[in-house]
Amino acid sequence: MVKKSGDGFTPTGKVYKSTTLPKPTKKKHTDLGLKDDDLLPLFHSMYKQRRFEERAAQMYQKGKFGGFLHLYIGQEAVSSGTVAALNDDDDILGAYRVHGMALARGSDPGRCMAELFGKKTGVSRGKGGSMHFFDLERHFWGGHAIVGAHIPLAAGMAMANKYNDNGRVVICFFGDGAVDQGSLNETFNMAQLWKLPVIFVVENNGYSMGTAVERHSAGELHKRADAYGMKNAVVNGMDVFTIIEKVQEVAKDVRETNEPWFLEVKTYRYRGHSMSDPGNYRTKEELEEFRGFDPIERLKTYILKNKIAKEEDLKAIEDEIEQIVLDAIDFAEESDFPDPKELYEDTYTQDDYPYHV
Amino acid sequence: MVKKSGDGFTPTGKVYKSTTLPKPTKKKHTDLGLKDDDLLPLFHSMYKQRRFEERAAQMYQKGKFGGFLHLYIGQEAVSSGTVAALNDDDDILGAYRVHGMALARGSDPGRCMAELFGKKTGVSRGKGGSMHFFDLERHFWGGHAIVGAHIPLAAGMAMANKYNDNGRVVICFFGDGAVDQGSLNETFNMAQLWKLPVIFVVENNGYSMGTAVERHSAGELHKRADAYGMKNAVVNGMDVFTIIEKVQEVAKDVRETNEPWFLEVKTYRYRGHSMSDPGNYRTKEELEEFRGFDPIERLKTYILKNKIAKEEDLKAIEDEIEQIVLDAIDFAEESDFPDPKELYEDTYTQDDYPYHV
Amino acid sequence: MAVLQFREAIREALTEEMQRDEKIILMGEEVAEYDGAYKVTQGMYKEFGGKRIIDTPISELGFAGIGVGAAMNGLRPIIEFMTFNFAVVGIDQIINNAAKLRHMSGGQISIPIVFRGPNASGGQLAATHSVAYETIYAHIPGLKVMYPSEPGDAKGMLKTAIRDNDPVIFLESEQMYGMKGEVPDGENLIPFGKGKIKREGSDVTIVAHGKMYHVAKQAAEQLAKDGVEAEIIDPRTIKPLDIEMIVESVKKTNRCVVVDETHPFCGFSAEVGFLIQREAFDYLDAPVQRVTIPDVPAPFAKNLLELWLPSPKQVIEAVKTVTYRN
Amino acid sequence: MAVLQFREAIREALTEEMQRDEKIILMGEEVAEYDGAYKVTQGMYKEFGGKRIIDTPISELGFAGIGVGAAMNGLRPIIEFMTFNFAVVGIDQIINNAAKLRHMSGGQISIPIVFRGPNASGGQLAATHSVAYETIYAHIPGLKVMYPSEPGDAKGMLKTAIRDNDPVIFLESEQMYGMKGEVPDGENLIPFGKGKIKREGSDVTIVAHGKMYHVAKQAAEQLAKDGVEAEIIDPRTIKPLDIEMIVESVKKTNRCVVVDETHPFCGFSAEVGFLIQREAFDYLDAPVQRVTIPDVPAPFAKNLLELWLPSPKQVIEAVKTVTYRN
Ligand SMILES: Cc1ncc(C[n+]2csc(CCOP(=O)(O)OP(=O)(O)O)c2C)c(N)n1
Ligand SMILES: Cc1ncc(C[n+]2csc(CCOP(=O)(O)OP(=O)(O)O)c2C)c(N)n1
Ligand SMILES: [Mg+2]
Ligand SMILES: [Mg+2]
Repeated sequence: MVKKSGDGFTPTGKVYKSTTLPKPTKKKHTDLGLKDDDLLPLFHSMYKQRRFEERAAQMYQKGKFGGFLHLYIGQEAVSSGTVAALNDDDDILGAYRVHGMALARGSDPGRCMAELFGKKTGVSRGKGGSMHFFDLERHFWGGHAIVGAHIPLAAGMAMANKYNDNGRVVICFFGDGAVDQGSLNETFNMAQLWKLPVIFVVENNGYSMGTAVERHSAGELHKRADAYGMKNAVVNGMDVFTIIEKVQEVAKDVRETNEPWFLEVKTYRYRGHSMSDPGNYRTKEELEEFRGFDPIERLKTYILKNKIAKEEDLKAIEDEIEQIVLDAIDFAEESDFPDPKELYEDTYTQDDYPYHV
Repeated sequence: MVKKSGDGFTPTGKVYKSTTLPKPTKKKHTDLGLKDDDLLPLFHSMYKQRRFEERAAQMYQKGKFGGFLHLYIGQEAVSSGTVAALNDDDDILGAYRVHGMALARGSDPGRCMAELFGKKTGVSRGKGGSMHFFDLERHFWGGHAIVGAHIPLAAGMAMANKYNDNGRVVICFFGDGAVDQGSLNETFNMAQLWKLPVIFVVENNGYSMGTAVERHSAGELHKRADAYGMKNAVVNGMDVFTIIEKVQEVAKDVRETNEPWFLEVKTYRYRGHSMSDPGNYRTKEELEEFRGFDPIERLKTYILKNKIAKEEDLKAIEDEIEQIVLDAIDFAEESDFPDPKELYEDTYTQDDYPYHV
Repeated sequence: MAVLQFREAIREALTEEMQRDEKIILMGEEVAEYDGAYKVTQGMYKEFGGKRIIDTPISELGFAGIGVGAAMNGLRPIIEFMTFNFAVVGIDQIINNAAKLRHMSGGQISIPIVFRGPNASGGQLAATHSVAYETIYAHIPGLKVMYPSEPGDAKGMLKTAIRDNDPVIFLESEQMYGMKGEVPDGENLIPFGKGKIKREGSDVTIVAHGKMYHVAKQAAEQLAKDGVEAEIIDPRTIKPLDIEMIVESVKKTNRCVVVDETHPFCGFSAEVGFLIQREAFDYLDAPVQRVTIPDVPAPFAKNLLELWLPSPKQVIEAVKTVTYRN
Repeated sequence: MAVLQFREAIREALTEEMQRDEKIILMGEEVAEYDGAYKVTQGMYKEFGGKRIIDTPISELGFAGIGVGAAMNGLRPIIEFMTFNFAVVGIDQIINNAAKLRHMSGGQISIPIVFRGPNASGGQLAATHSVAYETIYAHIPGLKVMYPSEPGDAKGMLKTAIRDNDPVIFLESEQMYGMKGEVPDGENLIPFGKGKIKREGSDVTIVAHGKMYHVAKQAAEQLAKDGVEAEIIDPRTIKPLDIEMIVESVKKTNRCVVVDETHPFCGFSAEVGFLIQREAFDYLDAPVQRVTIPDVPAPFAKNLLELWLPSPKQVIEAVKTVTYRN
C-alpha cells in the first residue's frame, strides 16, 4: 500500500497490488446469450492478440521497425469482450495501446503488422505506426497518443450518431493515466448534459507508465463520473465473460436512454509500459499474481471444464494463429514502403493543395 | 426549472430561480468571534464596494474608460466575509470580477479607480484594467480573465506556502462558469493528492454570462470535489456572517491539515454580466427576489436590530464612502497616463532585454 | 449589392449554408439562447433550434474536440470561439487532432470543421485578450487559415470554408463586426489562396489582411496625397497564401511593406518578407519592411494600446523607408 | 574538460543549481521515482527527495499552472514536459499566464520558471509526437527560448535559464540525449541572446540550432571537400536572437542558408531570413534560402520520415543555390 510521505508532495513508496480485482461474473456463457460455438472464436480473438504482440515484440527487438511499441498483453479480455458485446457498427476509439482492440475488431493481422513496419499496406498506410491504428471500415477509430485527447472525439462522434439517430453507440477506451486530463471532465460534463450515447472506459491497469494509480489519481477513478450524475461501475477486466456481461448491459442502456456511462475496468499489463521500460516500479510477486488471472488461460479452463471443446481443438486454433501471425510478418516484410510522393498525401482532402516551402 | 428538450443538446428553456440559497447561519456575530466594533467596518467594506462600482459604472457610461466592466454588485458578502475571516497574509486570487475583492482587502480606492481609467497610478500601473487588479502588498493576486486559468496558479501558490511552511492559506475564487474548465479538475486532483493548503471557492451566482448553471454544468457544483475525496460544502453567500463562519472554519482546517477544500457559495449578481448585457435570460421576479436578500441591507438590519449602531452612524459611513469614491474618481481623473516608454516595461524582469522589431 | 454589417454578412453565410446542408451545426458559448456574445448568430437559434445551434459550457478543449469528433463522424460543425484568445485552452484539439488525424489515419478520416470567432485586439482588454493568432495556426500543417477584411469577402470566404472538407480557422474581428460594406447578391464563393488587389499602385506594395487592411488603406490615401501610389494586396487567405499575387506586385513596385497585427518574431510578416526576398530578390529596390504590433503583450491603458497597435502613421513611415524618402 | 552525454550535462546543471538554491524544485511526469522517462533526472529523487523532485499526474495544464503559481510565490520551479508535444494541452498556462502575468500586474509579479524537455522529432513517433515548437514559443512576448545543440552549451545555458527571473522555454532533444561532448569544468554561464560561431568560413553563412546544427555541420564538412567554406552560427538562444552575429557573418559571406526543424510557414527560418534581408540587404549576393521540415505532419514510415527531416544533402543543395553553383 502507498505510504504518504510527511514532507513530499506525491504519495511515495513501493506499491504492492496496485489494483484489486472486483469479483468476476458468476454467469455462464449461456446466461450471456452466448452459444457454445461462440467460445472458440472468443478464444481465437484473445489468443490472436497475444501471439501477434509477442511476435511484434520480437520483430521490434530484431530492429524490423522503430518508434514506440506498447503491448496490450494481459488485457485481451477487455477488447475481445467488448467486441463480442457490441454491434459491428458501434464505434470504438482507443489510446495508443490498441493492437489488441484492432485485431479483436477484425482488422487484418497482415495490415496491422505492416503498419508497425511502416509499410504502405498498413492499416494507416504507414502514416500512423503502432500508436495510430485506424480501420474505419470496421468502425475502429484509432489509435490516439496524446493522452486524454480522444475523449472529446468520442463524445463528438456520439453527438453525430445521436443527431443522425442511427442507433450506434460509441465506446472510448483510455488508461488510468488519462483520467487526470481535464479533457475527461470537460467531456463528461457535456456528455451528461447533452445526453450523448457514449461509453467511456478506463482500463485501469494499475499504472500510468511507472506511476501507480494511487500516486497519480486521488479517489477512486469511477467516482469521477459521480460528480456529473453519470452512471458508472467497476468491473473485473481479467474475465471476458464479465466484460461481455457489463458492456452488453451498458450498451443496451445507452442505446435506450442516450445517456453516457463510465466504466472502470480493472486489468493488468504484463509487459512494461513500452519496450524500454524495465518495470522496476512493481514487484515480481504482483506480476505473478496477475499472471495467475490470465484471461486467456481462464477462458481455456472454462472451455475445457465445460467440455465445449477439447485440448486439441484449442491447440488447432493456436497453431492456426501461429500461422496467421507468421503470414502477417511475411506480408509486412514483403510490402513496400510508401512512395515518396505519399509524404504529401493524406494531409488535406484537397488534392491540389499548394504546399508551402 | 429547466426543461429538457427532446431533440436538442443543451437543456433549454427560461430558468426561474437559477440558484436556491441554503440557509444562512443562525449564529450571532459574537458567536463568530466578532466584537460589536467589527460590524461597522464590515458594513463599511461592503458599502464601499457597492458605491465604488455604481460610480465606476457611471464613469464607464460617460466614456471615461473602455474595455470590459464586470460588476460585483450583490456579491459583496463573499469578499468582505472572506477578508474578515482570513489573515492579512493569506493569499487571495480571483477571476475578472474583482473590484470588490481588492477593495475588501484594502486596496486604495483611488488606485483601483485609476486602474479602471488606465492610469499609471493604478493598482496594476494601468497595464491590467478592470479585469486585472493586482495588489501584492495586500496578498491580492489578481484579477484573471481566462476563465479557469488561475485555478492551477492558486494550487501552485499553496504549494510554495507549504514548501516554506509559512502557515499561509490560499483562497481562490471563480464563477460557476469556470467549474466546467478542465483546469479545475486537474488542479483538484493534484491539490488533494499533494495535500495543498488551498480553498477553492465557486461563487455560484446562477449564471455564466447568459447561461443558467443548470444549462452549463451537470450535477451539483460542489460534488466536483467528491470525486477526489476533497472536503466540500454549500454556503449561503448573501449573508456575510455565514461566509465568515464557514471561511473561518475551513481556513482553520486547511491550516491544520494542509488539505484543500471546495466551497460552493450561492450568490447573485444584480447587474448584467458586463455593461453590454441586457440580462434577458432571467426574469425580473428572480432579480427582485434576490435583491430582497441584499447582503448590505441584511447587515444593516442586523446592526440596527441589535442596537450596535444607529441609523445616523450608518449614514455617516455612507457619506464617508461617498466622499472616498468621489475622491477616487478625482484621483483617477487627475492621474497621468503611463509614459510611452512604459509600454516596454513590466514584460521581463531583465532591464536590458533586447526587444525584437 | 446589399450593404451589410460584417456580422450580418457572416450571419448570412452561416444561415444560407445551414439552410442548404442539414449536416451543419454550430456550437459555442452563448451562440444560441443569448443570440451570440457579439450578436453574430442573432436569430439563428430561433430559426434552427437547439439541435443545430448549441450553447456550450466554458470548455474550449472539450467542445473543440467534440466538434472534431462530430466532423469525423459525418457532421459539419462550425465552432465559435467567443474569441480566439480563449481557444488557447483548447488548441491541442486543433493542432494535434483536427490538423493531424487525417494524416495519421492514412487519409481515412476527413474533418470538415470551421473554427471561427473574433481574433486580435478587441479594444482595451489587456494582454490575454488581444492576441492575433493567425501566425500560430498558419504555422501548423493540416489547417487552412482565413481572415477577411470586408463584409463581402467575409461572406464569400466563410461559405467556402464551410463547404470545405478540411479544418479551417476563420478569423474575424470584434472591432469590425459593425463595419458596413457591399456584399454581392447571390452566391459568391471566394476560393482559398486567392488574394485581392484592393488598391492599385505602382510605387510600393502593401500587404495587409483583416483589420490591418483598413490601416493600410488609410495610409495609402494619405500617401497618395504625397504622390506615392501604393498597391494594397489583401491576401484574405493566410494559408495557403497567394504569394504569386504578392510577388507579381512586388515585381512591378519593387518595394514592399507588410502590415500585420501579429507579433513580429516568427510572425506572418516574417514569412511574407522571407518569401518575397526569395522569390523576387532581383526586383527588390529596398528591403521588405514590416509594421506589426511590438514584441510585448497588449497593455490596457488607452494611450499605450494606441502605441501598441499598428497605425497608418507607421505604415507611412515604412513606405518612406522603402522608397528612400526619409 | 569532462566529456559528458547531453543528458548528463543537463543533469549536472539541474543538480548543481538545486544544490546551490533550495528554492528550486523540479516537477514532471516520471521525473522522480522512475528516474526520468529519458533518464535525464536519474538519481535526483534519491538526492533531493520528494519535496523537491515531484512526480505529477498526466495533467500538463494543471502542473504547468501549478508551476507558474509556485514561481509567483517564491519558488523556482523547473517543469519537465515528457516532450514538448504534450505541453500543447498545457500551453495556455505558458502563453497566457507565464508570459503575461508580469505585464498585466504592472511588474508586480515575477515568474522564475523553466519549462524544459525534449522537442521536435524523436524518431518514428508520427505526427503528434514530432513537432518542433520553438517557433510558436518564440512568437509570444514574455518568454525566452533556448535550444542547445551540444552538451557543453546545454549545461551553461540551462544554468542561466534556471537563474533567470523570467520564464524560459528550454528545449532539448530526445535524439541528442546520448550524444557526447566536452563540458567545461567549473561554472560556465552562457548568457541569453549570444550565439556562437561553431565553424568559421567565408563562402556562406549557415544558421542552425539544436539538432539541426549537426545536420549543418555534416553538410559543411562535405562542402569543404568541394572547396566551399561554410560559417556555421548556432544562435543557441532562439529568443532573444543574436541577430547581430548573424548579420555580421552575412556581411562577410554575403550568402545565407537557415536550417530549421520547425515548419517553414511563419517559422523561425522565415524570421531569420526576414531580418537578414532587412539588416544586410546590400550585402546579400543571393536570397536567403531555408531548409526545413516540409509543410506536412510527420509521417511514421521510416523512408518518409527520412524524407521529412532536413538532411545534409538538402543543406548542400541550398548552399549550392545561394552560391550559384547549380
Ligand atoms: C498529454 C500527454 N502527456 C504525456 C504523454 C506520455 N505518455 C504516453 S503514455 C503515458 C502513460 C499513460 O498511462 P495510462 O493512461 O495508464 O495507459 P497505459 O499505458 O497503462 O495503457 C504517458 C505519460 C502523452 N502521450 N500525452
Ligand atoms: C477560457 C475562456 N472562455 C471564455 C471566456 C469569455 N467569458 C468571460 S466571462 C464568461 C462567463 C463566466 O461566468 P462565471 O464563471 O459564472 O462568472 P461570473 O461572470 O458569473 O462572475 C465568459 C464565457 C473567457 N474569458 N475565457
Ligand atoms: Mg495504465
Ligand atoms: Mg456566474
